[in-house]
Amino acid sequence: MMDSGLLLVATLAFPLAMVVACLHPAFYARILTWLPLAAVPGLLAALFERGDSIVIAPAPLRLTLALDEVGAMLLGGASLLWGAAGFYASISMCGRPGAGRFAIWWLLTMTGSLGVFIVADMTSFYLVFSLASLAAYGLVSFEGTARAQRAGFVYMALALLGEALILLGFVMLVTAAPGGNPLIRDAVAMLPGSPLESPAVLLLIFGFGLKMGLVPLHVWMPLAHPVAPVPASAVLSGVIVKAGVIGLIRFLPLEVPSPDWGMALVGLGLLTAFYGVLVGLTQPHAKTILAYSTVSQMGVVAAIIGGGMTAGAPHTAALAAFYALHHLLVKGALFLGVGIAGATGRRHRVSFVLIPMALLSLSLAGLPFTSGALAKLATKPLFGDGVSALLASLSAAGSTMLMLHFLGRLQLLANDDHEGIPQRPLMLVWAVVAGASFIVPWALFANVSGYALADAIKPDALWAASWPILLGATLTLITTRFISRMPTVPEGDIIVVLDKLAPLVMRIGSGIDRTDEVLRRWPVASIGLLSLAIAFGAVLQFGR
Amino acid sequence: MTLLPDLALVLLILTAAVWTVAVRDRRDAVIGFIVVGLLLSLAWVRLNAVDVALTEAAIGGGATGLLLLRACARLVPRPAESVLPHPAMRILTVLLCSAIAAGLAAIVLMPVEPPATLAPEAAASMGELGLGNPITVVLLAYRALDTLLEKVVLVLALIGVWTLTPDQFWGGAPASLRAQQSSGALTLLAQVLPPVGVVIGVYLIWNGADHPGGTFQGGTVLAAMWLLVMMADLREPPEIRLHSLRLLVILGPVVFLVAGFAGFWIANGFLSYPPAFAKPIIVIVEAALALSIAVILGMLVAGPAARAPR
Amino acid sequence: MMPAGYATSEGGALLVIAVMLPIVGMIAIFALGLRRAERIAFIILPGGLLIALAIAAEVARTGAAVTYVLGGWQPPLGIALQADGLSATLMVLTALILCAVGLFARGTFSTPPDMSEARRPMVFWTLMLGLWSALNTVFLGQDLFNLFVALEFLTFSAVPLVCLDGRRETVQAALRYLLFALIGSVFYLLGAALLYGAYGTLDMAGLRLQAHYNPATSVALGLMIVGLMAKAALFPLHLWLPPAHAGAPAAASAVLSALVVKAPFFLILRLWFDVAPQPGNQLAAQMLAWLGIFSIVFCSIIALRQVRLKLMIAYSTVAQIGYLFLVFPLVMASDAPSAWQSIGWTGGVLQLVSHALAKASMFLAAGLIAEALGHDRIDNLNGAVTAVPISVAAFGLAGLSLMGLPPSGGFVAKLMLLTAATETANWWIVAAILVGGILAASYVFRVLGRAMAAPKIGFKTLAHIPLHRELAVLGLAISAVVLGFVPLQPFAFLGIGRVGLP
Amino acid sequence: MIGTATVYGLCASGLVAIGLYGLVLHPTPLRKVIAFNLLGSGTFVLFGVAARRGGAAGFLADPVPQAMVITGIVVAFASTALAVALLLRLQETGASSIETTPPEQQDNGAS
Repeated sequence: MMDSGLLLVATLAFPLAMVVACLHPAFYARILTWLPLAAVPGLLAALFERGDSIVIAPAPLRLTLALDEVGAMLLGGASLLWGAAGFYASISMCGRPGAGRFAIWWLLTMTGSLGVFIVADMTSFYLVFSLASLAAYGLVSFEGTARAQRAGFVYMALALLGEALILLGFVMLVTAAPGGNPLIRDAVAMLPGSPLESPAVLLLIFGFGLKMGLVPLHVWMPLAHPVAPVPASAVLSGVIVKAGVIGLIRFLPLEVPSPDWGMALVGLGLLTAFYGVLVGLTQPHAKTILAYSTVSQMGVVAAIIGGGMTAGAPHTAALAAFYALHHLLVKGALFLGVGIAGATGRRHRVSFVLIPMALLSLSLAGLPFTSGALAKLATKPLFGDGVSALLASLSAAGSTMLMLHFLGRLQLLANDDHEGIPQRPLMLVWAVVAGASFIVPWALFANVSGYALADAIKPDALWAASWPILLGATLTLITTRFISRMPTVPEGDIIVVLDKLAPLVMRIGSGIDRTDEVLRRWPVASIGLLSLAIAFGAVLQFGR
Repeated sequence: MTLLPDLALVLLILTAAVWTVAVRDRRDAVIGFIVVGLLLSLAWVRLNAVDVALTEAAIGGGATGLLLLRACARLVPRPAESVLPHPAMRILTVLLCSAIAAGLAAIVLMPVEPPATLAPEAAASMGELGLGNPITVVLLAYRALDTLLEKVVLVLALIGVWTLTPDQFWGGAPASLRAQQSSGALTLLAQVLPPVGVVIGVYLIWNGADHPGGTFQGGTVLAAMWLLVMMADLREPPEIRLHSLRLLVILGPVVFLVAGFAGFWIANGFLSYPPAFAKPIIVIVEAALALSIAVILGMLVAGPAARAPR
Repeated sequence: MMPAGYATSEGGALLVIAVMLPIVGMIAIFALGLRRAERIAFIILPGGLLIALAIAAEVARTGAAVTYVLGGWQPPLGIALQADGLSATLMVLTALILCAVGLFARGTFSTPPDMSEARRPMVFWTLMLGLWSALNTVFLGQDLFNLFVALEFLTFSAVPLVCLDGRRETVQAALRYLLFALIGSVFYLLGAALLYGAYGTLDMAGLRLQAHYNPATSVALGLMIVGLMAKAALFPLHLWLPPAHAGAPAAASAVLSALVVKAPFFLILRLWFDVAPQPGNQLAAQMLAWLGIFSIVFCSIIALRQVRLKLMIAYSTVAQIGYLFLVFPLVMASDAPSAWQSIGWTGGVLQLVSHALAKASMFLAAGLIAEALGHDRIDNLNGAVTAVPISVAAFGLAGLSLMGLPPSGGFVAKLMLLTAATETANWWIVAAILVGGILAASYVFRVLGRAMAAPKIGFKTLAHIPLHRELAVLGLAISAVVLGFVPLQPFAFLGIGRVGLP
Repeated sequence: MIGTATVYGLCASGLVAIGLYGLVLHPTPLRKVIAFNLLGSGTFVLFGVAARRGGAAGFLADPVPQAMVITGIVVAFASTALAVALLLRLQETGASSIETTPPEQQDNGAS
């Protein structure tokens, strides 16, 4: 069984089977209980099926699943978080109206989001990517409030735009590699030098960048991530955004040096990294700050990929995935932690919330001995020694500021009951994710980065990790008063500009309605018919 | 041979057509249309198409005219026929219609040489069937499928008309066809004419195998007689649920279908006739079709049921 | 000079039966009708499906078109019926959809026990069968006049279905539909008259050999193709479709939207590739595609703005018809050895088929939702998922295909069209396909979002829907999804019996 | 040289134009139906012209298009009957034209 790839199939089939089983009312009523189990095959696959592949349908369909090192890392982390968050949801969502609906969206989203790490052919990738994107709508808009509906709408609009961009990018890729449904790597291998290379790469960067929240396509993220229930926020911000990361990793020709595209991506990534910090600093809500932090961190990942692409570095994919894995676990733990913080009274504040959350937060900034430090150390060579390396370090300082701001706002969330403590299972599952976020990267570090573990605790490495944090902390001290007086930027920042366009869109819409009404009048339509007949006849006769 | 009479006829037709479209009162328009229909029959004679002329007179002018007149009578009279469209729109429409007409005219004025025709092929195969009227041969042999489908279309049209029956009247009889001012003349006519008409109709059908005339013309004459009787109030239209009525409606298509399928066994396949029996089969089919056509035409003019079944 | 191209092939009689069987059923219902309408229909439905499958199998087995020469009279004097790969595909599609719709309608149009005969069942089942025969004739006909009769046959079956319930809007819609379709028919017939005057034949194969560019051909094709466009409701000639398709009973809407509007498109396809002089006219093909583009974008936006579910689906039909018209320039510009081996051709046919399945399912689902909730206002669909879960699921699955999301036939079709458009650098078509997909997703999700929302207080289900009806709907939706697992390559079957292009 | 057939061909073109005009612009359904019949007649005459020109092999005219016209006339009659039934029914339901104004849009006015 270990070699056959059956676990890979089960990764996708098991949650789908659960969805189908929901047609049975008895199972549907108890679906929440089973939610954590859904991710188990994925986790097992990540542990035991590395390097396996299985062809579900032979050529010309070529539906293929395969698990490489990169996929295994992300699949493992993602399954862990999905499972943990599922467990969290099975408790926190229990008894809420619509819980069954929530579970179905959850399972569908999960299938897609795990799928992107293990599919090897183009069509399947598009399939699971779309599934993850579109089913997540159900999680985003679940609460049904006006805020959730707006977030759902914006999310959907941009997700569909992303789908369209990616589809066209794929088509351009495939025209270079003839023959139905090629494997991703075959198609990508054909790309360099094909006439459609530039538009294809551009479309893919935009399409996947949108999913990662690269500026200016990030607007949906600060709306969508915070509005969902806590466990859903955790997976949205932790896992779903990684679909964009894996997309860039899989579809960009990373091993062929392409300085132009690489530098462009570095630029875009760093811009996003700082932009996310700056806007995030003005946000009052803890979950929104976390969402902006995700924007910022995904910028860093994009910059990492861009840096690797510039030089055609061989391990770019694995390093980017390593960084993504670190962010996945940490961000998942942070979002779950927000839920814990909300349930904890003043009395247990420090021990239950503040200390672990501070560690997790600063891990994002690269605090020594945390996974963040490892991730930053491992990816450092990709930035070279120039300006981009400096900027990358400075972005860590930015992250420090943002996360300190987050910790400050987190203080405002508390259970009214002074003695209140969260339910024990919730604490447990949170601890598991938080613990994993520390331990797993340590376990993988040496393999992925080529460094020895000892390298991570050498003084110069420690210093390199520490100074941005010290800088960030200092800056925070200096600017606190200033920041607190800054006006709050609305969630989704530049989406506000688009909001201004809404009346215009409505006007265009009703204009189209009126046009249609006129066109559907009998004389107008029949005059149209006569004109078309004349025009068409004339074109046939004279238009050769 | 001079073109003068043709030109005059065409001029008359076009004038009547323009009047039909332009006149304000809809009853006048219907009259205009009937006139066009009659003039067109003449035109068909001039085009060497006596069969078509008969059909046009019987159905194009006659039955359609009757149908439209009846519609006129049943429509609520309204003072003005409604607003005229914007002048710009009218000019545009005139231009577009003229352009289409010009296109057609241009093609008419550029005939191909030698003329495209299937007449030789039609003539070559006629001998096999022993019928004298090429139109009948085309309709019931060469292109029998078209004719069969067109009969089915008639049945469908009847179903379509019946669909418009309000549910409570389903199965009942259509509204009476009684003329508004029932006159003694009409009654007299309705008593005298039908026997003659029926004879003419039967003659047309029988004759159609070899000479101009045929199913439609005959069927239409029969229908006309029936309608006359109904209009003179000597008979009410039958209830649409009547079994006999239904059977008469489908008689033609069924006989045609049976003849068609019989071809699989007695000849070379669907809708083919064994040469020895071609003529009798075709005549039987025609007779059945004519009967059905008469009933369908009559019921189409009578319209959907308007009374609850008794 | 005339081609002696037609010879009755072995399974040829099947074609006759395919056309005549529904007519026999129709006549039987009309004559014996009374209480037996549904029972007779349920004898004919599986029979017709078997015939269609047999024809497809015969085409696949012989690798050539199946032909029947009626009465042994050679065209152009006589009439021939012919099934190639494409027609066989469409016949099977028609049979499948009609069977599903029949299952859906089962019980809803049956005669009440206290009546010997009721209007609705009698009319519904006879017209359904008439429609079937007409569609088969359209798919099989080789003679332009025979096809005219078939088109009229189709119109006469379709129009009364629209006003089956006799409400004012539906009668109005039916009359509009009839009158506009009649202009289309007359245009078609005018074109046929011109072609006959020019070539002395209306047989497609004969015309194909003779046709060349001259005024008669151009005017004739212009009139015919535009007349058919009116019947296919391509923008801006769609005035009749939304009220007609939205007003008909769900079972009828499904057939009208899924199949009836495809018949004129099929004839345009045949006129363009089988009759028009070759090589085709690029500019005219572009013109067709542009109308398609307008259809897609314009009508998708209007669909998005509809208040009523059925009207939304009807506008979506107009938009989806637009995709079909993208085929012309894509196929012509393809560098495949023949048109039938191009990805654009396969994509176009697949779009036709998957839209038919998806749209039928969607209309039926909408019908059940309306029955259960008592209305079809989109903003008020809350709770539909609790009332008719299977229907909402079917709507969602069918929606996948309309949106062009995987896995679905619509996705594969759009992917193929997109690939063809990219390969031939038709960037406007690329843009239209993508924008159309986004808009379709928006209107489908708008409905799904509502239907899956929690029911409002005081919500109650008006009618209990029998399971077989919901399953018929789901079956259609699943077929549309399953089509998404076909390979992304041109299918050889769709090229069987087609004449190769130079 | 203009022959008889050509004269009637021009007549057919004229009938088509007149019929189309009425069909496009007449607001009431009955007048549209009448116009449709004129249009149809024009089309049939066009077939008649082809038939007359194609007279050969002992026939004064080609019988095939003539037979088509006969079929066409019957179909046109069936259309007329259906249309008339529809428009009468439409009147019974209280409407008189086929221009629809959807209820929800009535207030923004059909000009």
